[in-house]
Amino acid sequence: MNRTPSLVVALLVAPLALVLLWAFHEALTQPSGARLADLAETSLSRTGVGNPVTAVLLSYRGYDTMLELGVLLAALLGIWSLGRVSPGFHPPELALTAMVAWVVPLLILTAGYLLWAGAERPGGAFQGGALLGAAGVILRLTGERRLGLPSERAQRRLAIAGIGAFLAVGLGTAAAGLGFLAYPESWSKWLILLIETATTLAVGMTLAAAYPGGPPGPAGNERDAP
Amino acid sequence: MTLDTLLPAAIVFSSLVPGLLIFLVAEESHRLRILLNLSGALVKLLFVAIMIWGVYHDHNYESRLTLAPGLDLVLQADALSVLFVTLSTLLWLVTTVYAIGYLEQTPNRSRFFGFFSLCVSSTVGIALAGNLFTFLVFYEILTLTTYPLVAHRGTPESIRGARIYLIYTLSGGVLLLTGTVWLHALAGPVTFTQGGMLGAVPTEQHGTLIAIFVLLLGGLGVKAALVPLHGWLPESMVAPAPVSALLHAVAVVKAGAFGILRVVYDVYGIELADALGLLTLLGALASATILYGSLRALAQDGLKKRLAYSTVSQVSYIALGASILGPVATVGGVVHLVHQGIMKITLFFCAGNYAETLGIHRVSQMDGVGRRMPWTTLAFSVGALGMIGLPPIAGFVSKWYLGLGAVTAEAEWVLVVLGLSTLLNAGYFLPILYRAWFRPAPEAWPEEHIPPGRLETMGTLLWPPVITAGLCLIAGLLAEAPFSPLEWTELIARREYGL
Amino acid sequence: MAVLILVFDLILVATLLGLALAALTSREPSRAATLFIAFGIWLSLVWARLQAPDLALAEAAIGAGFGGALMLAAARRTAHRATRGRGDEETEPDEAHPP
Amino acid sequence: MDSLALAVALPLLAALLATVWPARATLLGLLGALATAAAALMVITEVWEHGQLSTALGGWDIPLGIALAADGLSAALLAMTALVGLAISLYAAAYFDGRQAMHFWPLWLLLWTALNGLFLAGDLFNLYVTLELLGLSAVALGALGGDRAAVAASLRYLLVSLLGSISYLLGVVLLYTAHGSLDLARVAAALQPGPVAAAAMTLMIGGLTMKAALFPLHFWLPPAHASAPAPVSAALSALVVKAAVYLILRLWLDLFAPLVTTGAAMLLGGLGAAAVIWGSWRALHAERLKLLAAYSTVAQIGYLFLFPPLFQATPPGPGRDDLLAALVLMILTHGFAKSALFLAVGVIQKRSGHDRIAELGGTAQRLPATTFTLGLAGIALIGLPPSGSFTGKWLLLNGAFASGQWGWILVILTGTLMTAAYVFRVLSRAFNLEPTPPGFVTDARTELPALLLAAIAAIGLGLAAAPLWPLLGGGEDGT
Amino acid sequence: MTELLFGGAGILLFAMGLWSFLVHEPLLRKLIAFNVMGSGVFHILVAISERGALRPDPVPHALVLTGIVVAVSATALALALDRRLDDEDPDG
Repeated sequence: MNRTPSLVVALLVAPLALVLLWAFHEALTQPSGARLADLAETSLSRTGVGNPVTAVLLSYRGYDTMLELGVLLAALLGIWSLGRVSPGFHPPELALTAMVAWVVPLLILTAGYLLWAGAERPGGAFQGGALLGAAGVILRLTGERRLGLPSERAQRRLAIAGIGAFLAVGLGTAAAGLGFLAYPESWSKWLILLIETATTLAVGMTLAAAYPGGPPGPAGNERDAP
Repeated sequence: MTLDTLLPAAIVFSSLVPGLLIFLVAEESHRLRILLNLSGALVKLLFVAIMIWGVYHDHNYESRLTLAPGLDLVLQADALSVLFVTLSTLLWLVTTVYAIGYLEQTPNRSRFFGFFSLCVSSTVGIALAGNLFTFLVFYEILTLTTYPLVAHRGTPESIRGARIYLIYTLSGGVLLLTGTVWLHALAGPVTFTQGGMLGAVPTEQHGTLIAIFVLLLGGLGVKAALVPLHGWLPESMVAPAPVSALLHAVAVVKAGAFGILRVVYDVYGIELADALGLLTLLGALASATILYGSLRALAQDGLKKRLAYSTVSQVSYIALGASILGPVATVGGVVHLVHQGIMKITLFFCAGNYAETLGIHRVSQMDGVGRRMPWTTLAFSVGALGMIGLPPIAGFVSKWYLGLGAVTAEAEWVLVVLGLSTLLNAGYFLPILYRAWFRPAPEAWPEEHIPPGRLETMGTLLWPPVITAGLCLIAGLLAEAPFSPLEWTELIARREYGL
Repeated sequence: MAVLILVFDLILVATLLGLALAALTSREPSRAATLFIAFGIWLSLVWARLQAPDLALAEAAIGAGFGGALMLAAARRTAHRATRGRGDEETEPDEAHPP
Repeated sequence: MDSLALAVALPLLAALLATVWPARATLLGLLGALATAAAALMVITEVWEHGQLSTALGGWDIPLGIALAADGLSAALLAMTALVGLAISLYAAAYFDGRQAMHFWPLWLLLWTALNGLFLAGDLFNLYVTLELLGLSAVALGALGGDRAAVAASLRYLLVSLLGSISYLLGVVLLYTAHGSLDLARVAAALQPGPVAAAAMTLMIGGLTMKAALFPLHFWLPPAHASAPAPVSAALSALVVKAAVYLILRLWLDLFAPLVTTGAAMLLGGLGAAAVIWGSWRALHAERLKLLAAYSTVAQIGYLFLFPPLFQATPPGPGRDDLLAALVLMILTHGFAKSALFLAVGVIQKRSGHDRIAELGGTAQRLPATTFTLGLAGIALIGLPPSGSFTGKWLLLNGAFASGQWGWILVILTGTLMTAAYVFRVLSRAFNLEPTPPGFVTDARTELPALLLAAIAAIGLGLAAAPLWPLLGGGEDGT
Repeated sequence: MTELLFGGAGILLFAMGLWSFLVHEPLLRKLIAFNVMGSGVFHILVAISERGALRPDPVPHALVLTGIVVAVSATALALALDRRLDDEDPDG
């Protein structure tokens, strides 16, 4: 790695950074006021959830989140399509295997809490899903070949659970004449909770399955080093 | 959607539809293919007859399709277009019969006849084009549909010839495109109007008009085989005889010449063209081509190569006619469009017969062929003598009017060119006739495919040249009859000059 | 009081940029991955300071956590492959990936 | 007014079903393709009647919620995507065997969702998400080929795509910081010339030119498009690259119109011209058909970037409407022609095991329908009549003459001749001494979709392009 | 004032990431660079949403969350592709 290209690139990137800083400074001085903050706050009561971030994620910009789950699904399908993968070769440390016994249930419990809390206090589907995924990764590190993941059929159903729930609710409200993803005010809390639960499971399973890579099929029962 | 708006489009589709159907016809079902071919040709002939009758009575036909605001695909019938349409329809029928005989037991006939019909559709489209844009569209489609025919045989030479053909015609196409767009940007949609439509262009734009004319001439000159741009014609003689006959004697070459007539008469208008000095440029180029073509023809031993160079020189008569001011020269030039067509197609048919029946490809092998194939050689003689300009064959009529037109326009140098080229024509045609009739036949012909039976060769190969030779005689003898090519050309000249 | 917060913020930002620079410039893959995880966690700390608890959690769990785990696994695999494949090669396997 | 949401929801639904029931992926895929095409048709007819459409999703009006918007431009591209997508689906149903089909269909339908989502999006951040979904599913599909070259090329494509998206996102963030809204129309209203707008424009259009493979940033396209399976390359070249070009056009017309300096337009034009020459030159020397087609894409994208300088120079009015319609016409024609070309090359590759141009003779002779498709697609790529790109090139030349910018004329002409050179280099292989094939069509299920697409490009778009002008709202607002 | 400080840090992160992305060859370093750039942009979003005493603007927060998930899935796919390349010929 000779020095010259990195210097040249640095000389190019530095002025770009300065320009961006200047533009950012200008942007801050523009009279955009509190941007969308006040608007989001005032209509929070009509979304049926207390946590504004969850309201934006699930209600105001639900379509964005649906497509984002699509991105996650595309990544997972891409990883699955790449075919069989040679397993990693590093023996699990003793402390890790001992720790698994209580860390995994704790992770699952916290994930459940985050999911439930997401409506009113900081938390939410993605954070919960991440913890579930983390539980899977830890299992994988301690040699559990199939990361505690269910059969292929179940994995495929779980993978599309989140986006499926979104789509079902969306098409349902559209069919009911309200407009795509326009939750009726009285139901919106439960609809959001339904979607969030499905999303948590989907994100958890997707992240766990994406970690080792390889197709969703049963990875045989040989119990080798992770 | 009355007959008036449907007829021009119907003429184009009457060969387009059978063409596309023929592509789908399986290789071995000959009867269906022949049926499609001939039915298409006859239907087109019928439509053309109706149109001739209509145009004669000042009835105007127009099919219009708007591609974009200000860009219309227009097919309309005026006297000049009807002349070219009749010529190509008639000769397409004759050539189809000839091609069916010529291509017996050869591969890829569905592909051949499919593209053959598409070719004629584009030629007819060129003839009926109502504005320069439509002319350009069909002009380019003609290039596309002729390429597979030139490369039909698949031998390395034919692919090479086709490639050279493509390089010339596509480059020409690009020049024509640029000129047309420039003119369109300058003077709006360029519709063909009798007497020219560029009168209104302000004088300071005249420099651009000259530049545009050079571009247009470059594009059209490729297909009209004007001197520097004629290289592709001798090279594409590798194509099968029907292709050389119809395309390189009638369709493609005439498309270029027809384009020059349209541009000079119906875009620039003869007075503006003369004022800008374009006619002298065109005249010089035409004369150079006439002499150069004839000179090169002298030295060619290959029969088809010699005919090719003769075509190069003969087509420029039309350009020469257009470059001389005055209705008489116009009549000479335009009528030569028809006469040269029927004469040259006869010569190519006969060349094809010699090659197909006796395996003769070179002039030196032509000794005593008159006795072995009397009818074909007779037709060949009619065509050759017509080319030289001997009365009563059609060629004489057009040279006569050209000369007369030159005299009335005080362009005596044209007489010199005509005289010289007549001598040169004699120079390269008479030796062939002398060999064919007066030299003793060799013991064995190079490759006698078809033994002498009741007819000297297959019926489908023999009758077409005889028919077209007959046409040359009739066009010459009955020049003054109504609906003859000469009469019709005088009608064109009268309308063009507004007499 | 405000000055104290400013100093605190400056420390936060300085450490953040330092960690990022370290992660980007370290040549050895495992070291880079670990530093990247540290950077992720520090970033979630900064976001907690900026009153964005949801994001702090998400960045810690997904960005630093899961992304870091992937990076670590990949780093260990490249390191493993480097030692098994070409002993003499410099620490970084030069994959042919022009930018 | 729900047809907009349906156009995105239906392919997504089909993708999910295909993921859950892999055994019946092909059937679900075809049904999904039909449903999506129908939804797209509904949108187009509505746009044809009412001009512009927009629905606020989730029941929240902008600026809080996200709006889907459809005008003439997005309707035209939606129509192209529907038709090309339908043909690719029919072709893929016959092209892929069981195992590969299982992986192909969900990803292909996700790609289609992203395309429809992108053409209908009216929100800047939503565009970022659709761009990412498009990028990821395109990369995953590209790697479906399985061999080393395909995976390496897809990885490089992913990296470039990510760099482009993150640069786009930073531009969006700057705009949000300054103007407090993510909706395209609102930001456009609030935008004034200044450092913020200039920086945002450079970042966003710069990122998108990376994804649209404009000349210096095109290196990732040829290997990625050449190594992917045929239907995937068709989708990549005809649709995915076009989405980036569409987005640049959308941002250019709706957001940054007042800001664009002639300098920036000239730069894009210059890069486009370089792309035309460079792409055609490399296509001329490619040994493999798919590489030739990929380089041809680079060249044809170059043509599209010749329009900005002419746009700048022509005042709003009929002249500019013609230019916009010509640009859309060339985008559509290239979409149809290139997808037909790749599908035809797929048939040749499947039947003869290779796509090396030198040894093409035998197969080209034995597959008349495919060779005919190559011919028609070639005509549309060169821009010979009666193809749509001929009318497009005519109007482009007309614009160049009218605005007196002579340089582009030379580029267009050389480009046309070079394109003709590499197209006929392939077509001349079809004439050799092989035995004549029994019939015109050998395998209907793969050859007919390709032939149909090529016919639309070479004849349909040429003759039936007139409705494009009213669709694009020529005259009143000139968007 | 804090918006400019933290926002500026975000832009610096973006610039550093861009530099590393363009300069370094190995995929892992490119991915780290990409993630740092992403984090930089998200950091700007978080910085501008902070409103002192009032509750911060939730919309950028949602954008950041979506962004993080998208960045992770892209990284996962990139690493899976790279792993497939390694398995193709183990000695690299």
